[in-house]
Amino acid sequence: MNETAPVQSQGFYAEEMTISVGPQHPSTHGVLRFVVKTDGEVINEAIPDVGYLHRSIEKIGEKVTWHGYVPYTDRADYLAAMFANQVFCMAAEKLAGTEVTRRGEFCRVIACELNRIASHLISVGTFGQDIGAMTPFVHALRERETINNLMEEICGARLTYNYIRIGGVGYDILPETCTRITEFLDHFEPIVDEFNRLLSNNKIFIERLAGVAVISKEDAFSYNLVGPNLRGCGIKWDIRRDIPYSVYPELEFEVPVGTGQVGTLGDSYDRYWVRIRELQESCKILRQCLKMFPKGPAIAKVPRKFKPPVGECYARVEAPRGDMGFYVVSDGSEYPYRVRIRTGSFTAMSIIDKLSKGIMVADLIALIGSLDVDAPEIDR
Amino acid sequence: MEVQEIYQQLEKQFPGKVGEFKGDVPEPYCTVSPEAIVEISRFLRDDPNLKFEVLSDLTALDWPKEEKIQVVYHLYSYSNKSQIVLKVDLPRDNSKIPTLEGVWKVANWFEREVFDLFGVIFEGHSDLRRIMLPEDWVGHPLRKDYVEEEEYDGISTQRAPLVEKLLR
Amino acid sequence: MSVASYVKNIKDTVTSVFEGMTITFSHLVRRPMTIQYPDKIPVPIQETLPRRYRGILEVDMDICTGCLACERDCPITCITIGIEMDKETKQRNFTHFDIDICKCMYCGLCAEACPTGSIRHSQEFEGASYNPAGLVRHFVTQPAPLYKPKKGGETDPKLAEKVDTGLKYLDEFATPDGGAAAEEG
Amino acid sequence: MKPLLNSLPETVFTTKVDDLLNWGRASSQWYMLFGLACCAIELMQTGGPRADLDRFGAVPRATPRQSDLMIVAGTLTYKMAKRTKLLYDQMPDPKYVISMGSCSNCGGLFQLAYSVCKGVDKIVPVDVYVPGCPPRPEALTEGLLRIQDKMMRERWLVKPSRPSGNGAEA
Amino acid sequence: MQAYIDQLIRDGYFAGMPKEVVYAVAMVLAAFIVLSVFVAPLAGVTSWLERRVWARMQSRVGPNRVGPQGILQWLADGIKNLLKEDLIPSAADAKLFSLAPYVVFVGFLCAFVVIPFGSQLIVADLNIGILYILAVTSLVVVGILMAGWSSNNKWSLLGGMRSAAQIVSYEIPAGLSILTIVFLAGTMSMQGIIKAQGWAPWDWFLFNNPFTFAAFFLYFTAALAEGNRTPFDIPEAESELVAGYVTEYSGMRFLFFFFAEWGNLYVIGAVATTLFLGGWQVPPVTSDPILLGVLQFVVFFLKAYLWVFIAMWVRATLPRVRVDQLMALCWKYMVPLSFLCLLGTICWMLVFPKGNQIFSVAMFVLGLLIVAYFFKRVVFQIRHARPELYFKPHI
Repeated sequence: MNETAPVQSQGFYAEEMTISVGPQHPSTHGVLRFVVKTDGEVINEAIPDVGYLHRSIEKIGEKVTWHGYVPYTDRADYLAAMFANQVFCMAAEKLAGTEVTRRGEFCRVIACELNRIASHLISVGTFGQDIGAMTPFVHALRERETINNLMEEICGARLTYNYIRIGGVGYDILPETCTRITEFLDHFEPIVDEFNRLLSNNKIFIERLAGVAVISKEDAFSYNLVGPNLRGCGIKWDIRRDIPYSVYPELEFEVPVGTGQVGTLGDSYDRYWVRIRELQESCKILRQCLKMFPKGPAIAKVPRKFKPPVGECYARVEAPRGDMGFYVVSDGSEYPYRVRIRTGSFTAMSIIDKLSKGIMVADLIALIGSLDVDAPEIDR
Repeated sequence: MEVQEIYQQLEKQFPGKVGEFKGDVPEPYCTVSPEAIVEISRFLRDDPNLKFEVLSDLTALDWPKEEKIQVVYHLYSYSNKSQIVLKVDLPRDNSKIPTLEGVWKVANWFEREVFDLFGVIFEGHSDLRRIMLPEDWVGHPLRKDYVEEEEYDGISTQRAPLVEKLLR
Repeated sequence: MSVASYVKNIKDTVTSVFEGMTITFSHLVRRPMTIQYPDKIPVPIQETLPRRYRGILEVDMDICTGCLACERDCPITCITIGIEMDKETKQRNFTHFDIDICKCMYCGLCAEACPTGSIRHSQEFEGASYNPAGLVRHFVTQPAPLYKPKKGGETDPKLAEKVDTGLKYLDEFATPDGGAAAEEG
Repeated sequence: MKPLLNSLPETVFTTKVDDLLNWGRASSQWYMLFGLACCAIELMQTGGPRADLDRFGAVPRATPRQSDLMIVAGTLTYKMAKRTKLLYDQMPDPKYVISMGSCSNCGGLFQLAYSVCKGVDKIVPVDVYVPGCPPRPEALTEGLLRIQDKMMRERWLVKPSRPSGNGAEA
Repeated sequence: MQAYIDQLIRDGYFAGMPKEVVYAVAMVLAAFIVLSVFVAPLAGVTSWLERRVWARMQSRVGPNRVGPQGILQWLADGIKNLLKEDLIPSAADAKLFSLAPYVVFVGFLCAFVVIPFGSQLIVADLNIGILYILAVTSLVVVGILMAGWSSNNKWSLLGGMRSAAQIVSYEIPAGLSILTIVFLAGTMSMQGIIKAQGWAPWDWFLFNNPFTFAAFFLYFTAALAEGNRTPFDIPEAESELVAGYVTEYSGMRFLFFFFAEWGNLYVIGAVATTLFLGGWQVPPVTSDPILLGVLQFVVFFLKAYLWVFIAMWVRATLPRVRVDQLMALCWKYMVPLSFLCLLGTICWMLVFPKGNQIFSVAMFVLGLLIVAYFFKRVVFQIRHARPELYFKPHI
């Protein structure tokens, strides 16, 4: 079916095989495609082919109102919808100079950190599944189900939240929900340990990941990796800490970085481990937020016909897949002039071509999983 | 370091290549000329004081009224925690600009995306193909004057809305 | 590879596999969390969902003022409302009020805009249909008059109950002046 | 098998056999892992511990050759449309399609998008439309039950009194 | 088998029937019973049980709608697959493609010939029984390779190649571990090996000496690899190779692979039971041949099924190894270790020609201690995860 080209390798006459991985493949995390050229099990080249989920969310931004665009940002990254909501609203507020109420900021942080846990759970769960462990994946889904329930109580939806609005949040977090979040945290923290005992400490799992697909610091900069992928290379950079937004400066949390504990610094295991540590850090942040939760209105007064002044701005937050930026341009009308979404997965995807040379087919799957690329974020 | 100072340094280094500076907006930016973009970005990356390690975003804006396409570069420095925005104005009908691939690898994909959606041609790019849309797609949809085709590949792009049909 | 690391590898493998197997076995004796929809559950799922849950849209036509706020606020125009004036009685009537739940994205923006809380997301989610036309909800079967909110509260007890339900639903949304929910907390 | 298809008169025996065959098919619907977008996460959750599609004998299969049911979960773009058709063609008959969520029902919220196919039924025949954006796991389960109902009504041996569903022409 | 029928005739169960007729009827009946009453439901029920066990380990319920607790799930799967369109991809080599499932099926079915379900319940007690099993189960690899090659699909091809490399390498540690027992028992006949052991656990070869104890786990690991089970399921690795060598198979043909996979699981358990766990040996409680036969069958079945369960359990727990790691594990760890076991057992036999009863009992106690520690950990896991805070739907 596909053309085969003869290649000379190590004195043997071998034929290069071209395999198309995806777009429908169990471990491409959505609809991604790789054109993989292999010599037996060893990959010579894996060329990513994206765009199968290009939903023109940026173009739609020019056709709907500022308020009406918030539900669309949900779909820009469905695993971390809350962050996309937040960063779009931050950009709009920056343009219009709207102040967010204090309770609104706390609601946002609580919802975002819950969402971060949910997103990382999918990430580490599917990663385990890619490596072949089915049970940890389902256990992660089980914990996520509880978060979905909490989200239902907070904002009424399980996945596409449309919770954060310009000026604050759409729904207030009720006291009984706060109690349930605390209950969830009490339950969840031991579960992370159990997850580690089941998967992270497993010798086979470690062997599969240690020293695989190592990313150097220079590459991380050049390819502009962000979020856990960047921190996995040992670079301590977290927007929550370094370019503080919302109420994060008041909260205490650590920024976990990769240490190369089982193999080389910057390998797949480091990136995985950073995510596991971030789960624990998010729990810490949530507990602090619930303790400091102030009273007051959850949303500021924003006109129904929202018309920010002419101008442009770039807002960024630390999403589960790293630096998520919205670049919005306003021409003073009811509709945005241009919305640009800059996501972590897009840049992470572009590095796969470079990293895939010389690894095995099974490692490619591990590499995709460890970078935690997410199709909607790439294609938008 | 303030953005103002960076701009002054740039102007000193590349006289005539750097245009006006807008400092009184939420996101200060300066315009640069297309032929100097590679040098300027390399300077910004390598200068030990500036150290803009990453290209965090590269996109474009279409201004049909002013007959121009703006390519926008967002540079970020982890060391100084500072951001600079560079803009390059290009004509709409024949927009060409040198590629930044040699400076930051990530520019490869960003530029492909801008090529795909805006039709800006990046000269010297190693692999300038469509990235988001199918190869046989017609037009560059993020341009303001883009009109959707009636059908693509035998699939109609329209759908009669259910609720309006029931009106009649 | 030294003998020590060789032995350590074997030891690590055996102990970590053993540990993993204790965990999976412990799950074998724990209770599964499955909710056995649709039959083996004590109460229907709809009743267990929170009031904020954004299910399929429903409209209480008795308290709809016909202000068209929801139609305007919907980003994808999945609501269409027709109102016409009855020439004889000077009464404005609904001719149709259709919601295309096939297209709806369940964002809640229409419910937020409603002044009386007549359009709201219900807890209903079952709506599978064999054809897309079956997914359109018609709320007006015959021309019905618009609701006019009375000053000083509703007098008709039947309608008052409905207005109350609608306002309670609206309370779920955050408002700039705080709202009842925030003051409790 | 072919000459027997839909040729026998309706007797107690043939209808019982038909019921048995339909029961077998309805109780074992292997669905293809075909997540396109947001709904794929809910599809995953449906297979997960809370809703657990495995209760109905529905398990995910990675390859279209072994699947009976295609759950189109998410937004279908034009770039993906051709491949969806290919995957559908690769499935052996009798096969069924559930359109999950607004996007695959009719394009949903992407009405204004230039790259989104307005409904998967423009590409492949759809048996059941499940509303929701995304539908919660129970809603998808309900869709599966509707497919089961449809299967149980189909006839294999008995000569249909009126034209029956697509499964019979298999 | 023949001896058993002879005894039945002597006891007067078939009075008045010619001997040959009894033999013929018994053989046909045995074959039919083995195939349709035992193997097919066994594989089916095993697949159902695996799904249930797996689901419970994942906090789910698993198939429970079809028949009582879903036990007829396999029947529904079977009916469904029979009704599916018979599909041969146009690019495939049609003859090999349609032949492959039968080769795999025959490969595992032949193993049932020498599996001793009871002291009399065996189709043929070959004097090279264990060697025969090794030989016929290797036929499976031919089938898999055929399936992988003829599908003309790159995933299938990769899966087939992986499987071939894997099965061929893992024959060696498996063979060496088996050889340990053959040395101890002094025979290759399955019945002979069982008769060399006793009903009491300390009379089993498992607890004979530390080397056989290790050899048992080596054998089980190697057998998992040969049966393409997790953590060695790389030929059909779902997340990498879509479905590996069965990618292009559908309907009836896929059903055969399906059968072979779960049937094979039982063969693994049965061989492990025969070699290490005393087979059908039961305490001398009765002398009625039929009652004894039933008792032996039950004991053998349970012992074998325990290992089927453990294989399921392992599958639910472990991630998958990579191809090169699989080979490294085989050649760097398992082959040397199984050699060590073989040599150790030989030395043990020289030191204790008659075996060492006290040591065996000590080994048995050690085994019990491991099991006790295991349950201690399980209790710890349950307490630590705080199940009282488990998910509950809304108030």
